[in-house]
Amino acid sequence: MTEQEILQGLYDRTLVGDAPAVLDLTDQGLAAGLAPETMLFEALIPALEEVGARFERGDFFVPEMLIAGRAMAGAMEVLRPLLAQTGAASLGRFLMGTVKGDVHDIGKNLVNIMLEGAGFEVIDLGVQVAPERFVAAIREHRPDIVGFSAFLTTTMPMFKANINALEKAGLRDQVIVMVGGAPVTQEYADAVGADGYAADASTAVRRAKELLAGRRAVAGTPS
Amino acid sequence: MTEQEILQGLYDRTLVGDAPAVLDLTDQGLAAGLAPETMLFEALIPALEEVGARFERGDFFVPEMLIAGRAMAGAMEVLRPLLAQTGAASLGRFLMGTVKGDVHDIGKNLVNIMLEGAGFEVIDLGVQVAPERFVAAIREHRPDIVGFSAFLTTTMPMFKANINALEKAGLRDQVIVMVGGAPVTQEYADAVGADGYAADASTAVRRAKELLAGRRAVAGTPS
Amino acid sequence: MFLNQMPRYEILSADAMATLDRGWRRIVSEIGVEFMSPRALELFRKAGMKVEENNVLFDPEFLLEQVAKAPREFDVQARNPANTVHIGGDHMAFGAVYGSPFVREGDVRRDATLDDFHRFCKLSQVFGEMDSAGGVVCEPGDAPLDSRHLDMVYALQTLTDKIYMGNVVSGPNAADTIAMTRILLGDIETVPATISLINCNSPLRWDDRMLDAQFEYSAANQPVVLTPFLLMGAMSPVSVPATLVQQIAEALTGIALSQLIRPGCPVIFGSFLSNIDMQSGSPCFGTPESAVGLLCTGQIARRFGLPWRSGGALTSSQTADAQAGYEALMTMLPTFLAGANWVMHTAGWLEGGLVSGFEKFVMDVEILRMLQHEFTPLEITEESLAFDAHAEVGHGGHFLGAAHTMERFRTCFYRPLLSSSDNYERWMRRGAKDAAARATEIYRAKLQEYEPPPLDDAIREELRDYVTRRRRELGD
Amino acid sequence: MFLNQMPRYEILSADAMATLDRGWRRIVSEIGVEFMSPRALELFRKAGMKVEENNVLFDPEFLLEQVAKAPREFDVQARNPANTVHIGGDHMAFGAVYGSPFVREGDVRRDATLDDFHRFCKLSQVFGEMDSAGGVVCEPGDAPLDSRHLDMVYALQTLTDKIYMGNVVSGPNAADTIAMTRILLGDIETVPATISLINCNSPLRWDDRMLDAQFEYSAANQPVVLTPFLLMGAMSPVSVPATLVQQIAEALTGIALSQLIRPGCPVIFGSFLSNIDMQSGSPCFGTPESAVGLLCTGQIARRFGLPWRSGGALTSSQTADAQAGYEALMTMLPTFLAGANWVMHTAGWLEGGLVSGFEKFVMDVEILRMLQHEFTPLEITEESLAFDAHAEVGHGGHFLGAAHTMERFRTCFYRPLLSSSDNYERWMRRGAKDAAARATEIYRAKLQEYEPPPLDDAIREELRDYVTRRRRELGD
Repeated sequence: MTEQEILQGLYDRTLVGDAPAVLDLTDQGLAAGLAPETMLFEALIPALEEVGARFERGDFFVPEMLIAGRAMAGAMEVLRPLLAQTGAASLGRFLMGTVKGDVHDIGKNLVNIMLEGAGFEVIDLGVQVAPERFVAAIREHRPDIVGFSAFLTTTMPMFKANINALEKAGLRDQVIVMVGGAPVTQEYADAVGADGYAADASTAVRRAKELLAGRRAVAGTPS
Repeated sequence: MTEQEILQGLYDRTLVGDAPAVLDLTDQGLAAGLAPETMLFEALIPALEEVGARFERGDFFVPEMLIAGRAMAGAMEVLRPLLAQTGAASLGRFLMGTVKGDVHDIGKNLVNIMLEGAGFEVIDLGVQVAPERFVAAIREHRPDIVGFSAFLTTTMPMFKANINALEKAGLRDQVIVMVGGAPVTQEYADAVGADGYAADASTAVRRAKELLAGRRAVAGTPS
Repeated sequence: MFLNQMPRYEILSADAMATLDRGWRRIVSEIGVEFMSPRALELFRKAGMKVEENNVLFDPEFLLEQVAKAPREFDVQARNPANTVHIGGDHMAFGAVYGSPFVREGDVRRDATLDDFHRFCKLSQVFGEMDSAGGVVCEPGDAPLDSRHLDMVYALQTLTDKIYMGNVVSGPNAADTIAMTRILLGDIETVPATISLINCNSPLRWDDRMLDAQFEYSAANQPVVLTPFLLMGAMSPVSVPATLVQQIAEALTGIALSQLIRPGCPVIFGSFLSNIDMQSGSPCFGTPESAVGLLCTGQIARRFGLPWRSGGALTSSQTADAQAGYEALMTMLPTFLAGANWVMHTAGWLEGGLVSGFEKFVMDVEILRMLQHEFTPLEITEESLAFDAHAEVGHGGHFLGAAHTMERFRTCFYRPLLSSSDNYERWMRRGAKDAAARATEIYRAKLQEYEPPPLDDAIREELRDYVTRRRRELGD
Repeated sequence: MFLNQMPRYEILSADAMATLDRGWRRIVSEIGVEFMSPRALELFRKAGMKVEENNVLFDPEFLLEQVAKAPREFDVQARNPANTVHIGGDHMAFGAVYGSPFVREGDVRRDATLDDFHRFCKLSQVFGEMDSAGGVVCEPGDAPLDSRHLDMVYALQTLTDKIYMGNVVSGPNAADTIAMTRILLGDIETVPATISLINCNSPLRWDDRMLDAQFEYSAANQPVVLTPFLLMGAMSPVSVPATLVQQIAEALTGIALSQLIRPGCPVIFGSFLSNIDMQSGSPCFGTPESAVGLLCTGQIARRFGLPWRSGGALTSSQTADAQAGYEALMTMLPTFLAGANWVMHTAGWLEGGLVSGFEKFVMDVEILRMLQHEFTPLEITEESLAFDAHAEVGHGGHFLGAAHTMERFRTCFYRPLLSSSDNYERWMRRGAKDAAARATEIYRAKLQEYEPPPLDDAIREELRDYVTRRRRELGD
């Protein structure tokens, strides 16, 4: 296969979520001397952008996003160590959790699926995540963004509690904070001092990318 | 009983449609020397106007209008010959029928009930009434108003056919023509040259009174 | 064609059935039913019934004998064989609204035109759930009066390839419908091809025009729906049981006439039962009384072994609003519970049948699709229990990515045509359109999608010639 | 209180029931159910179940024995004895929408406030068809967070004299509800007085906060509704049968816990079964799947001899439009067909439960009234056949003035609250208001009509003291 064929194959197989084929093509690509960055930025991420677009249009269903995301994640297992060597990272690292006192996770899971689909590395802390656990996980994983999900008006105040905990731990400036969940509104997000809010998974991805680009522009890092 | 009591009784009993009591009070009134006009214009017609108002407001139901009308009609049986002597007429005489080819009569029956309730004398020719029968009945009964009811767009053209027949018979100027029925509109009524249209029974009564007043004003008869 | 394999919901006890049975027998034998047609009276007199002027006093057993001659089930052929319909048994067939003089598009209510008629035909063709555009989908007020039935039949025949209903305004109109159907299909006696609606002029009277049409259709072996149209309070007593016995009396006597005209000809036990508002006198539709009447009627028709008609997306509402939504379903859901075989007014009915609504049409198709989905029996097998999915996901997980889900996610649930489950922000972003506004977009898009079903040029030519010739003869 | 004496519509065959029976037995015994509560695990361990970490593997027969301890039927007392409710058997009781963070009035959607909460309580009090305002009729966002449950219970107790639901956010909140109920009613153990909703964190996991509340309520003999809230595709497999067996497994294990806490304490088999849109992931309500699940659940709950909860006027729609109308009825009609004993979300539910709508509340009360009318069995007697009316009116006449009509015209038919059957001209004259616009007028008028039910001053004082004291303790 030519390099072009491998990239085309990676794009096509990722789009339909054929994980074994994607893994196989990734190996072939490396064997053929393709740069990990090339495979990531010219095949995998474009494939997932297309998946996102199709989902938005109503062509793709949630499970299709999920398997496309899984196929990409499989390839990333192989590529991430190599990318780390060359200094190119994933799109970004996203730490996600449903706040303490809340067990709603369907919405959060959807956001995770879409984020992974878009090329983010997602670390999911699950539900009922207390402020201390967020703090510890941020220390351990050094995410670019941390996301809080809440579905009860009675647990939305945990956004503020989490942000206070980050401030006390001196971590608030090191991460972008995003919040979401059915009862959450933009006004509420602003009121608690979050950096971003999104009403659904595809908007969440768009906002995450924007916020990251903004942050990196300020920090002077290449986007 | 005083005269006042008799008139009050007539009003009250007509309102609730108590036909035997109304007949009885009518006889008592005549025995006590009350003028038929007084009973008609100060008790019976006001009672039926109140019935109409209550129906409009949604307090009275159709059957209540019907029995009030019947109670009044009972009194009129006794009073009409006397009124004819003194020259005072009923409110007016209304000849009604559903046009040829059409058997819908619920709407027409409701209009009849309300007209009688308002003090009109109603002659109902039933359904499927051909133009010739309308002409013959107008010759016989000399009504002030003739009403055509149609519920099918396919029988609405009979309005025009009936009016043509009246013109041919030289009767068109002697009667007011009103039309109605669910598919009929004001525009259609105008187009066929009817004098009046109404979308429901209470409007029909109001229009009938207006048209009659207009006609009498023109003719110089006292209203 | 929908096959309703769910159980029927029956609410009449054996005692109640026996009481109703005594009731209709008394009516037909002691009060009788009027037939405003010398031909009909002659047939009944010959059959030994007691005829007094226009009134016929019946022997109930005679009626049952006649009813027994009618077929339990029959086919009605469409020019596209895939759209041929089976009437009876567990089958349900659906036709659009019938007879409205007005149409409503969005906020505009106006006189119906032939163009509206054509557009409703196209919608009925495009939506696969509809088995027929019905007959008079709306009354085309701009077409010449005496010959407009020709325009309607021609439109139904050419714009759709589904079955259609015949014209019943007069005997000659019925004959035209039959003649045009013969041109389209050739032999229409072996398998009939057009259903017609004969309404009783209740209480207890069959009208001359309707009977003339019935004579034509039954003689030609075309099915007629004999429908007592009963608005309680006006055409029948203010009691559901009393109305049910009147309905049986009227329907069975009409059916008996068809069987005297041509023994064994197909008939449908019709029912259209609602009430007037006793306060204002207006007819009401989608009422609880009407739903109860419908459930009872199904049970009664099955008792007589006859296919039956009832139901529809009925409403008194003036627009495609919430009332239109719940009233339509208030009649349609019982229609499925009771398993009506031929359902008129399935889509588009507004304002008590005075208006055919374009938005309402879409809404009703959505309701129809939901119910067809709902009344498809569950497969309950070991496999359907998806034990492996439970084992795979375990506790507190989600099934979005389970293998079981992956195999089925596209088709596992009903997918709406009109209903929206968008979250609020997305809904706002898309213009905050309510169901009526979305329905406007849908029917316009569907009209774009429409493709005329192919038709042999020679047949089209012959139909057109027939219409031209008859229009000339009728002087329009 | 409504007594549903119509037949139940049952769609599961004996075979299907047997298959489902095998299904839940496998789940509880081979996969097990997690309980995130050491107290609960201890009780199960003592009862001889196999406990592995948080997971309990059950002997199905053990579950059936526990279920057999629960009462089949019980009363829930209201402070106005006329509003005491009976749960179980053929009885159906109705409570308003529960839990929405937002409200909608006309075109405005906004955060819910305590004032909204009060107004919904008043509407629930005014409409006689409603048996309860429910619990969290909307979430009063402007009340202090940690003590707002006190405001809600106080409002339910003082603004209505009907039964109400308890707070389940935590064990202490549950204890507050119980304490305030004791102040209001004294002895609440003999006849319980407040129903609480315990949702399962499906699949197959019961959450600690919910369990804490359950411990409080069951120990105090207050009924709990153990509800597996299953959105197929997310919390359960994309198959109705698979979801039904999961529902049984979750509900029975929750019920068993209550019976271990206090044998014989009242419980309600809860069901809330719908699906997500597999395309977007949004929850859908008023779906055909949900209707089918509801019918099956009724049959299953009766099989276990338990009172059950399901139904409601559910919809995904964002406004009180046509979709809201047909979806609400698409769940409510099956609720009556299946005879649910306790019905939450009867009035006001919009947008998948995120919004409590004032117009929607009125619409739903209309639907509820229609169904209560529809599900009142017909009296079919000789007299009901009104033979004399037929004889009086004869052929082709009308029944508007028949003696039979005269005796009955005021009450013979259902009289709508919201639906309009005005003819077009009259409707235009009255401002061409659609159902939503008329609903606005109705709920405003009803709020004017509201009168607070009398309450003993001493009790009111004591309740107020309790609220003040606890609020201070909670630091709000």
